[in-house]
Amino acid sequence: DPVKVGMITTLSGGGASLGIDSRDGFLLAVKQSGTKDIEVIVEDDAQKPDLAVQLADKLIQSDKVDVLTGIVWSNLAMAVVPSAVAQGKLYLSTNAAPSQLAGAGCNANYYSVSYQNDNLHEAAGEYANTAGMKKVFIMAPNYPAGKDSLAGFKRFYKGEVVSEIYTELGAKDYAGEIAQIRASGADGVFFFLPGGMGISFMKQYAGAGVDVPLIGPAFSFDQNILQAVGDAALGVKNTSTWSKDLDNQANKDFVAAYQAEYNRLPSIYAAQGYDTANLLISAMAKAAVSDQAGFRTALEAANFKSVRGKFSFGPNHHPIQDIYVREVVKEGDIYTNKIVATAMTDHADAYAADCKM
Amino acid sequence: MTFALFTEQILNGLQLGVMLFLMAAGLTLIFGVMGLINLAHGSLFMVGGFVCAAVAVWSGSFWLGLAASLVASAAAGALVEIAVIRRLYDRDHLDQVLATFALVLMFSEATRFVFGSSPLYLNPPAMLSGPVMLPGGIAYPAYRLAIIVAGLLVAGGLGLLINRTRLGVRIRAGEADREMISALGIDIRTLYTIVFALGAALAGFAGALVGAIQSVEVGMGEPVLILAFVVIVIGGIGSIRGALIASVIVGVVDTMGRFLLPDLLSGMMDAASARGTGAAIASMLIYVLMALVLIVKPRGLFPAHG
Amino acid sequence: MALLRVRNLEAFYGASQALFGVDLEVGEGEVVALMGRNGMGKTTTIRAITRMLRSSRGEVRFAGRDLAPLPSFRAARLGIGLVPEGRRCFGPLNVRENLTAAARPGAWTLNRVVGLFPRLGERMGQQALTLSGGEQQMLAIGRALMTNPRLLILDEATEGLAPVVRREIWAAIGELKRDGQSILVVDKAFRELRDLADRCVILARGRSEWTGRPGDITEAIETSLLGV
Amino acid sequence: MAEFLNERRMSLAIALALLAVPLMAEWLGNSFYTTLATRAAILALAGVGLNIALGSGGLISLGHAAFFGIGGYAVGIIASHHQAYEPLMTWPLTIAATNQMPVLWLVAILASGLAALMIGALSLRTSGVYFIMITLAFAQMIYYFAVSWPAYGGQDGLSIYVRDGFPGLNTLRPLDFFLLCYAVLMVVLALVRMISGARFGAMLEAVRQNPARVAALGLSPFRIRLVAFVLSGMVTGLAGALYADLNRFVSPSMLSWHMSGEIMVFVILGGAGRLFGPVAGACIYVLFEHVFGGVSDYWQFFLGALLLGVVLFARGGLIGLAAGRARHD
Amino acid sequence: MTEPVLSLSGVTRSFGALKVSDAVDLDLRAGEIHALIGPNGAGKSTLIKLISGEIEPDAGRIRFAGRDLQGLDQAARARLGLARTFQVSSLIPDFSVRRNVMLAVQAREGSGFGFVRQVSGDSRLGDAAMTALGRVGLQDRAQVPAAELSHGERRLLEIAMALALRPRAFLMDEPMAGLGSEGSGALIGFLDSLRGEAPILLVEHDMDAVFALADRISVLVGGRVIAHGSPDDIRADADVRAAYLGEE
Ligand SMILES: Nc1ncnc2c1ncn2[C@@H]1O[C@H](COP(=O)(O)OP(=O)(O)OP(=O)(O)O)[C@@H](O)[C@H]1O
Ligand SMILES: Nc1ncnc2c1ncn2[C@@H]1O[C@H](COP(=O)(O)OP(=O)(O)OP(=O)(O)O)[C@@H](O)[C@H]1O
Ligand SMILES: [Mg+2]
Ligand SMILES: [Mg+2]
Repeated sequence: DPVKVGMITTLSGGGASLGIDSRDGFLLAVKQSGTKDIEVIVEDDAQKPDLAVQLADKLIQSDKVDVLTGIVWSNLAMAVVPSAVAQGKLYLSTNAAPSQLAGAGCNANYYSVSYQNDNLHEAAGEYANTAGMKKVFIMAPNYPAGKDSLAGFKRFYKGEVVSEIYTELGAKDYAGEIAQIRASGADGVFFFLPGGMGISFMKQYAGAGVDVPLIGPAFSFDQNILQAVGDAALGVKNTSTWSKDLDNQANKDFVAAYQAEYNRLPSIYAAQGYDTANLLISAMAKAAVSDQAGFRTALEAANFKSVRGKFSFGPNHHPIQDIYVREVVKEGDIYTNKIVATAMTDHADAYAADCKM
Repeated sequence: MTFALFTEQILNGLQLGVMLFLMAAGLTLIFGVMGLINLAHGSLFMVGGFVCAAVAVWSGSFWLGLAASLVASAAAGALVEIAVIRRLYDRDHLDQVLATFALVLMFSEATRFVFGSSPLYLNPPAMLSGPVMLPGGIAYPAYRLAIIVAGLLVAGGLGLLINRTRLGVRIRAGEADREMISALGIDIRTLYTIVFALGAALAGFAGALVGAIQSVEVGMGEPVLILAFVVIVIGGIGSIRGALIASVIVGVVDTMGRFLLPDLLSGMMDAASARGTGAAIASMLIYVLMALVLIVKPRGLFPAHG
Repeated sequence: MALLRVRNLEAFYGASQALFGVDLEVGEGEVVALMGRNGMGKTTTIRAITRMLRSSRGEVRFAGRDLAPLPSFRAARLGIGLVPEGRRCFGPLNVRENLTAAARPGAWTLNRVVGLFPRLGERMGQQALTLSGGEQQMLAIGRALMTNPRLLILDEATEGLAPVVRREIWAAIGELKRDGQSILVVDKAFRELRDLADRCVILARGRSEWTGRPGDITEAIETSLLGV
Repeated sequence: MAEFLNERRMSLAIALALLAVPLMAEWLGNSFYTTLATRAAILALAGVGLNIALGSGGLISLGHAAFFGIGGYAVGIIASHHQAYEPLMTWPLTIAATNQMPVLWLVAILASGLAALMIGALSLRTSGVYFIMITLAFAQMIYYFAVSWPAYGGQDGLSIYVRDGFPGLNTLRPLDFFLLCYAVLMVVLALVRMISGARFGAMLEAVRQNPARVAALGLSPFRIRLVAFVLSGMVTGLAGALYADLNRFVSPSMLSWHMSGEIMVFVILGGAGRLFGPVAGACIYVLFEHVFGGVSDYWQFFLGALLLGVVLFARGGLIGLAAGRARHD
Repeated sequence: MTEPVLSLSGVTRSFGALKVSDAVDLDLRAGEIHALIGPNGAGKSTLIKLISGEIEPDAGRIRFAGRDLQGLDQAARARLGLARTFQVSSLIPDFSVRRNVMLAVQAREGSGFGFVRQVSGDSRLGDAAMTALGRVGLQDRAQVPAAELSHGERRLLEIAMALALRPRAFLMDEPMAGLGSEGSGALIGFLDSLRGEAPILLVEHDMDAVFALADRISVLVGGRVIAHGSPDDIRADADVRAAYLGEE
């Protein structure tokens, strides 16, 4: 029988490009599969948690969907996911995977098809070791994901943290922080500043003439963002589970098909959306969605061709996968990323042990 | 902490203050003269940012963008004044708040419609990119320095305009009794349109200047608007001088608070929670400052009348 | 031809009608007194002439121009100088700024106004809202003169003034009359008006009930129309 | 027309319509409309709160989101403790958390009342435009505090996994929860009506029109306004508490200035100073959002246009438009 | 002799360099009308503001009803029984005439904070209001909104509100201002009858009224009391003629 999917994602506001990519990746996979058995209802949460909650209510109560997906931001996920899974709906995450849902708060109906939030930061910490950084300056916005990111970085980083700064969420002006970096004597800077924050930071950083190398998670190095940052981003390293130059057939096909369909390069959000849809389709082939236990087993098997190459779920329904280091380069007129190293292989997350499913 | 770091942070505070002044000056002028509270002032800031970014990208020249943003925001201001604001002068503040809130919604959505949801980015002009060396071995971004200078010049010019010119006297007379100045032969309608456009141009100017160091996006004016309110409350409504002094105080207190508080607190609690708590308190600091000013001087530091 | 000519003027506050037909003329160099009891429509007539009150009907011509379609600032620029009821000085402005805000070139200059009211000269830098009532009244007259009007309109210009000052102001108005200034004056001071005015128009219930020379006002008219 | 559509009849019609929608929806088996009606009732309550300060007292508070959010957070925080089986405090005495709405409401009302007392005491020293800006700024201060205070979720907000309970009701059922919110709304409306007809209401109305006169009569406008402001904050705080349970989630967005603006919009769309104005306004708002939000991404543009139209051409809001001018004799 | 109801001693107030009240001594006794006259800018209104509490003196004492007023705000002074009428009428415009006076009755009872009992059903408030309106002859206009009253009627309503407060003293700043001769004639008659109720400190430029009403007159010039006495004394005083009345 057909599966009704409710996709709540961000299609307007500053973070719209992330949601648009997630949606387009997801819909591309559905289209490629040719199945008539999936009906996707897409709703825009405008990156507002209360709006997301209302949309979830509507999708569950009025549209009576089976599966929810699509949320980009952790705080929106925390607003929607716990009550959705408590009502017996499946939730497949295309992006956000906060630690609360990976450890004690894990749920049989909840699957992260992206990464556990800390993963990329952990990989950055590991990479800082390999790159020989002895003293780093680390900063993130003052909100739970920001705290997790610095904790994740420190979990694997072995050198000295000379300064740890929490900036205001949504801040656009980093003059103060840059002054502190300049004065700190660090030989590396780790920053987690998603969205517009990262762009403002990198531009101002370049303008201030400080030359300490930067490293961060993939979020600030999206295809769209890089064009806006321009030269200021060149040479900056970032950690990611995916890159368009990843060498496997599924990925090559995906990149080509995505470009053909939408006339732009895919981003990590598109890749994860694409994988999520393929996971769902793979499970539908094995069980009916009404058969909850069977459907869950089918999902856990993760028997689909991931654009990330190998992909499997840990016991807490979070992925086990490789994490890469990319560098920002210029190809012709386009700023883009190139894989330069593998930071971690078969990496799981730090919370699985606490999950009693 | 080094002297250079401290000085750099003070300059950062000053730059933030100057920026706030450009917003607050327009707001306080419009309020002072027309008795109008204009929530849509932030939208004019946004218009300035967007037009500057769009024209700069199209023409390749920041300066052309800056000029265009001045023209566009002044024109948008004049248009809004003629179409809507004019009907609000004799209304109470509630109607003004609501009508201009409605304008905020409309401006935001219209901008989203025209420019899309993604932020635009604008780079400072080449001649001002990179740092300059100041005496004492302090490297400071040239563009930020330019903002400080430009803001102070505008402040001086505005003060002269209001206090020393006949236009300024008429503006203030209209503020006191609109019907009467009109009965004495002054075309108050046109005068108001001019003042409103002038305030809008100041906001647009600020938006364009800031756009080049931050991103230009829908809703960018609102946080600045609210900070400008704080500035006006501290400085005293209708006073350009009050707005300038309060802007600088707010800019410096905000910057230094964010910079120093986490360190100060780490003497009292463990480092990690000191960072979080320090940042939390720093973000409230200027509001606390405002509350203190209110307790001591309910009409602000430099009340314009009486 | 009359400088100001009002025919069959009607005026409204919202739905309620305040004037029902006022006729009035002021010739060049003439002083006309507009009289009547409280609430009979004197101020309303003046507000309609100066176009501060725009909901009105009937003919208002000044120097041959129809004022009806004009906004108040245009009427003022044709040469109408108003000293309004309640003074309405620009409170936050100082005395000098009050006088110059709307000044237009002509015979009346700052110096000449200070010559008329020396008290204002002493208070040049003081904010108008801190002036006493009498000082404000002088300021309001000075302010109107500074626009060099062809017609000066005074609405209750001596209200709330000390007897000496009142006398000074009447003297000043007399001086203006001798200089050939056209004046339309509203006041409660019946005796002074009678000495000054060339002609009187008496309003009752929003209508001009009686027009004539002050000497012709009979005791019957006084009791029935003026309540003296 | 005006005779038929007098204010009292309109109020009754609005109250009945709001009740009828969820009953119909349940009958048709689409409980989403029940949720929408619940949302309308709760937002109306927030507006009723603001209307005490704004409509009756002339206090243009652009910071009522503060009370709405504080009410919400009171519920969210206690619920999060209850979920984690942590006591609210352990010293000097142990207070266990609860999930019973009556207790939560009381806490929400007290907390928002206290906040209103402090904000009011400071901001009522001023008036007019200062008051608008200061209430806005204080709300913004609380907003930033909520965003950056790490203990209770910061920017991410707090989830209430299971809706809090009310004795004798199954609040998880949309209709039960609706009826509860509706009953609260009606009780508060009755109280507001009583107060506005009493001496305090007369005095507040007088203070709005001419504070100097009231002071000269020997009564302190400050105190009268402060009491009104606190009452107003309490009612809006209660609405926040219900809203938290409706969404099973609280976040700083409840405290944002857009929220303040929207609460004000409910009051104005319906008609400021009218008992049922905020109810009408909130219903229109929710309806508008539901209908146009689905059709256009830019629905807020049309909301803005509607609001502008009401402000410029329909003073007295939609109730005023239909029922004519309010009188105080 | 009993203590005066209101007494000022050495009251001084400056604005910047300008001494607007200069060591003013003044008193108001039971049953009298005490007129305060003086040129424009002499400081009469300032004195009224100092007494009513709108502004504070720099030095000097103000005693009223046996207590020192220092530190009490306007509302507190009003509660003690100081009723001020405003030079520009100050009413609750949307309230009917009757509701305006009911408000004053309510204020006299000190009850701003009744939350339950409905005002409209409170006949005691209504009756007290109608009594006060009856005394000034406004009972026929009771249902009219205050905004629609004529100038003269507003003045009367002001006085009715003051009456409803049952004050121990009236402070009146130019009550005749703007009234025609007819209106002021009527008001003079009324104030005359009021003096038995509570004494009046009357600031007025209308000399007909002052000489018709006042038991005593104080003349203020440049913030100082330059003369004080019965109407006849004042009329004859050469200084007063020069500074204020002018030559007849
Ligand atoms: N703003 C207003 N709204 C409604 N009615 C008004 C308004 N102003 C004046 N009126 C009414 O218009 C009529 C004429 O008033 P107007 O002020 O012209 O009288 P006036 O002759 O100048 O009286 P006064 O001698 O008291 O100044 C009065 O009945 C008055 O009540
Ligand atoms: N706030 C102030 N600042 C400066 N000067 C002031 C202030 N208030 C009043 N004055 C001055 O004090 C003097 C007395 O003013 P006041 O209003 O008491 O006079 P008055 O006797 O009531 O005069 P009038 O009869 O004209 O109403 C005036 O010269 C006035 O300019
Ligand atoms: Mg008049
Ligand atoms: Mg006076």
